[in-house]
Amino acid sequence: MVMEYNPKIPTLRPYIDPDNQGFWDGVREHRLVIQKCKDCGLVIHRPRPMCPRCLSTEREWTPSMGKGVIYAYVNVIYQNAGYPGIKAPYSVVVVEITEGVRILANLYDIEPEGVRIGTPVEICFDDIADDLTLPKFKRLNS
Amino acid sequence: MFDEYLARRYRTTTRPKKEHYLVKDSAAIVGIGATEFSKDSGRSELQMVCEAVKAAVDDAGLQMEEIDGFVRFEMDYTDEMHICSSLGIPKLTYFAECGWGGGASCSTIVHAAAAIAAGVAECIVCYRGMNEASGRRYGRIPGTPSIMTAPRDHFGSILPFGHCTPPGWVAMFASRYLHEFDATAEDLAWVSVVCREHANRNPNAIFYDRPLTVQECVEARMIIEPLRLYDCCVDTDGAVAIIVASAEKAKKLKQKPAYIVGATQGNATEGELMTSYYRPVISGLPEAWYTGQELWRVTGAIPSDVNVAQFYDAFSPLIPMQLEEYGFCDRGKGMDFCRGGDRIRLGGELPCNTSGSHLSEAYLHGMNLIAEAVRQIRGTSTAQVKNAELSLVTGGLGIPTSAILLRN
Amino acid sequence: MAIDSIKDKAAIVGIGVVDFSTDIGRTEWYTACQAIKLAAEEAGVNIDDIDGMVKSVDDGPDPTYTGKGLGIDNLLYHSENHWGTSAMMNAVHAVAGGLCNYCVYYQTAHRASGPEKCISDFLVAREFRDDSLDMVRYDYFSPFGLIGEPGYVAMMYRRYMHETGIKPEQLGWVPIVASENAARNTNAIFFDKSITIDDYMQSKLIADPIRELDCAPKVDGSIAIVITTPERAKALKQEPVIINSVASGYALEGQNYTSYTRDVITDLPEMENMAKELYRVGGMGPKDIKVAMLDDTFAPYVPMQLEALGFCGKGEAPAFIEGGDKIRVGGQLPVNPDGGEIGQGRFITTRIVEAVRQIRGTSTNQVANTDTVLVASGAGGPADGMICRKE
Amino acid sequence: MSVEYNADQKIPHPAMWGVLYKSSTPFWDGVKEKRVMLQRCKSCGYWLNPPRPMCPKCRSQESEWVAAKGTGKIYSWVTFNESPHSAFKTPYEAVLVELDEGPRIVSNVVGINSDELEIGMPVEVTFEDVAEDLTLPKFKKVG
Repeated sequence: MVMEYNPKIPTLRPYIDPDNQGFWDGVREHRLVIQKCKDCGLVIHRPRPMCPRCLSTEREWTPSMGKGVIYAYVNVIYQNAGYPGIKAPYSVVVVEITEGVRILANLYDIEPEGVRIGTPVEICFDDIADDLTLPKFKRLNS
Repeated sequence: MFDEYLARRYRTTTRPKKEHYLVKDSAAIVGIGATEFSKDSGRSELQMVCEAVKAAVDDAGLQMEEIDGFVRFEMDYTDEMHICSSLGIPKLTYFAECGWGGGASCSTIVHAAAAIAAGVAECIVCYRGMNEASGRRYGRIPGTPSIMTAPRDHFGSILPFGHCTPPGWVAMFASRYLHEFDATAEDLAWVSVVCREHANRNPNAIFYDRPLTVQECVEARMIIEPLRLYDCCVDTDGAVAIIVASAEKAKKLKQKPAYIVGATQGNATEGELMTSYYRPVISGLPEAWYTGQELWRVTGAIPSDVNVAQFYDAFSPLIPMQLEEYGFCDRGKGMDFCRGGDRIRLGGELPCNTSGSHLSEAYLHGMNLIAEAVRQIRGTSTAQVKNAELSLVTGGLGIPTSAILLRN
Repeated sequence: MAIDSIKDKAAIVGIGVVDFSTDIGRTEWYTACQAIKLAAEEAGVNIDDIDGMVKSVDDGPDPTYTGKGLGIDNLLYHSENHWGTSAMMNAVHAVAGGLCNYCVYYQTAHRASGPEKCISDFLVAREFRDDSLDMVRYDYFSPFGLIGEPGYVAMMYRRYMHETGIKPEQLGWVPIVASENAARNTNAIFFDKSITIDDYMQSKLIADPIRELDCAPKVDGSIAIVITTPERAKALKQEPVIINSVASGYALEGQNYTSYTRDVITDLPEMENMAKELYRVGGMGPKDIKVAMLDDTFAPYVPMQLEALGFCGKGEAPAFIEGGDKIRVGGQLPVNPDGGEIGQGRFITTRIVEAVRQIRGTSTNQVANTDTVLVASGAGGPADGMICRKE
Repeated sequence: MSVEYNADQKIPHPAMWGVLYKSSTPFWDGVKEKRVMLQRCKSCGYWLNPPRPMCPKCRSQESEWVAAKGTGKIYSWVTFNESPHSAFKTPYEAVLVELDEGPRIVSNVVGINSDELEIGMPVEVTFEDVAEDLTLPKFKKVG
């Protein structure tokens, strides 16, 4: 089941600023990159300006395989509780990847009924529009 | 795989000394006022707030000129200047705001009590007015993201995935909570059923005349899995105003004062606006845990002393989660505490949400819970707990939160 | 066990200033964390000991995001205030009331390079606001083109010129003295030498009678201030600056910059109410103040504040500021020795930083033996103020 | 001189926002019928300007909307040489008119150029259709 986007109601774009620029550039090139602190090596997601452990502002983007398991999920069934531009039902998942960080995204090829916590998944990238590419997760080695 | 610094650690070393906590017993809630709760108020939020403040001032037996402070929700669309121009309040020496939506409910009382303890003001109004049902519904689509950059970056990370409404945000925590403690939808149903029982005794509640059974809950329409229709709060038009005054002044006023024993706030790192999925454990609410630890520390009370509690229940899973975080039962035992409803019903071990609260009375960001807690202390509640000495109220979840403890 | 007043119950122990520029090239989250790190280092406070955060609503990321950026867990107190630096009051209550040990007040505003910031400016779409103050502006002022704060202030200032007879040549001395002071202040980037009265007269009348030089330019910057109790301040690195008193002021029929429906629209009743409370709590009077840090987001408010705060009689302000001698460093009452907002850009917390530096004696434009400084903010709307003094 | 508008731009107007229960709706309905409506408290006659739900003097909630005569004096004005909104061509004036009944409203002038403007100058209201769905109350010289 591939998610259907209603072109008349355009999907809202991510807000790109100097802190999360690296992540979304990677997504546009179909690469998953995670923020890593150059001084203490802490790998952390939702990019931020400073490493919360050693407060250094030197950071780099390490590529990630994007393999992991579904840690938590929601299935939007009632259309008014979701985004009108995306046809319900669709699911939103938080996946814990092997690097030890979690990523929020949609599912690519798993039906909402078939979503279970613990299902192994891997990253894939969906070009929805020419200026919008979103990370998604599909079943591992499918 | 998660770094130890992220593990939940409770700061024991540099807490302020207990005897320095001036807020204890230095202020009291002396007035509560509310409009009717409806699905279409037919008037502006400003008008409802003015009516609620006027009702609260009459309830407390005060004069409008005696009000010298205002605390509002940052999300509220009415400014205190506009309200004072409508109510003719000549002088304010204190006005503050609290952020974080529902989490601000009890922190308005924290600000008011701190200002009164510091001798800056005598009578402070805390209010919330919402046209959620007829006007703009928060979270339908957040529309233009707010202009501060950090939340923009936050909205930008969830909206493209269609994850854009509070039921979805809380359902993610609930999906993990139900999974880890293998609870079922039927367990959740007991929470909504008990709240509805209490609402059926409260004529102001929206669902006053509509009973609810566990069967109806389990078969209700699915909103966002795992939350069904009756697991979500009832959107409401209405306004509530609470007046906090100094303890000496409270003694001289019309109503029996509800003294503020403690009022605390809690905030945990790695947090976001209701989407803090990046912590080691997301089946718990660290903000609520910190708030509770600080509340018991500064008040000297322990959870078993509490006679009645109003937990913030925008969605039903939040009540069992808070029972664990505030120390009423062990981790993971929240569902068992609620199963069957006997322990949280009127007459049970800890009567909860005795006015029907958000699930059945009205959703006014926690202010109607504070009003109910005050009624319990005064003895005028429609679901009155016998000799209620200590009444607890908690603030919104998934965000920095707050809690207050009232006594008679 | 309430206390009767917050006199001398809090102290400023650390300030952190991130370089001011017009294109800072970093996010507000970045500079907020940076400023707090600098302030904590200067105060000698461990970042983990910070357990309170307050800020102005418009400026900067929420305490949760700043706490997340700095890895601060379990903030005991957080608050935001809409108007000016009134969040300082919350910080003083929190510290004096024992709600937290070290409270940080931070402001981060990238108005020059960042997205349109001002909430009440019409340019930001406001379709979800119900019947609030800002809706009054859009319902009644915007169809007629009265939009933007310079326009709001100009409407009032026209009436002020009519009633007090102030001349542009007299008001010009406020930006002139500001440029003199800013030239000596390394953090002020808008003036490297003083302007003359002719430069001021040729400045563009963007909203007649308000000139471009009357308005504080947009700037990017970030400032953090660490506040704690005087007892705890003794053990820290810097000489503590005691907060003698803090107050807020409000008056009927008030709006932010647009209180046109009052009988007299050319005075600042909010500032007068705040000043009464400030002097009462602190036990001080206008005579005891050595340096005044006034709100000069718009120049006409400086003479109005001199009258409202009691530094000169009603109607004497135009003469007081003429020639600039009384408000210069070394004059009767030095005003904004750091160049104020006209010199450094629109950033209200620069006043508190300069007050701390004046009392510590480390200012670039030091006034001799300063022991008390008054800081006032929120001219034209709800006012707030603070008096700090040497220990 | 009177205000000129850029044709392609939309003049900001409260009806642009679908906000319910606005307190300014009676004012703009009155403008459609070529009258300046003002809100007044029923019990004590205090002018509620800007409109609000309650009277600050006697705190009654009953208010009434009264048509003003439309004559008044210029209380203050601003000449915009830099336009804050793309719909307005510079330079233009926004004036604050004190109506004879007492309350003051913001408006524009018609047929009065900026050097003629002075404080206290008597003016009277005229209605100008600035767009197909928008008429605005403006003020011109008396007589």
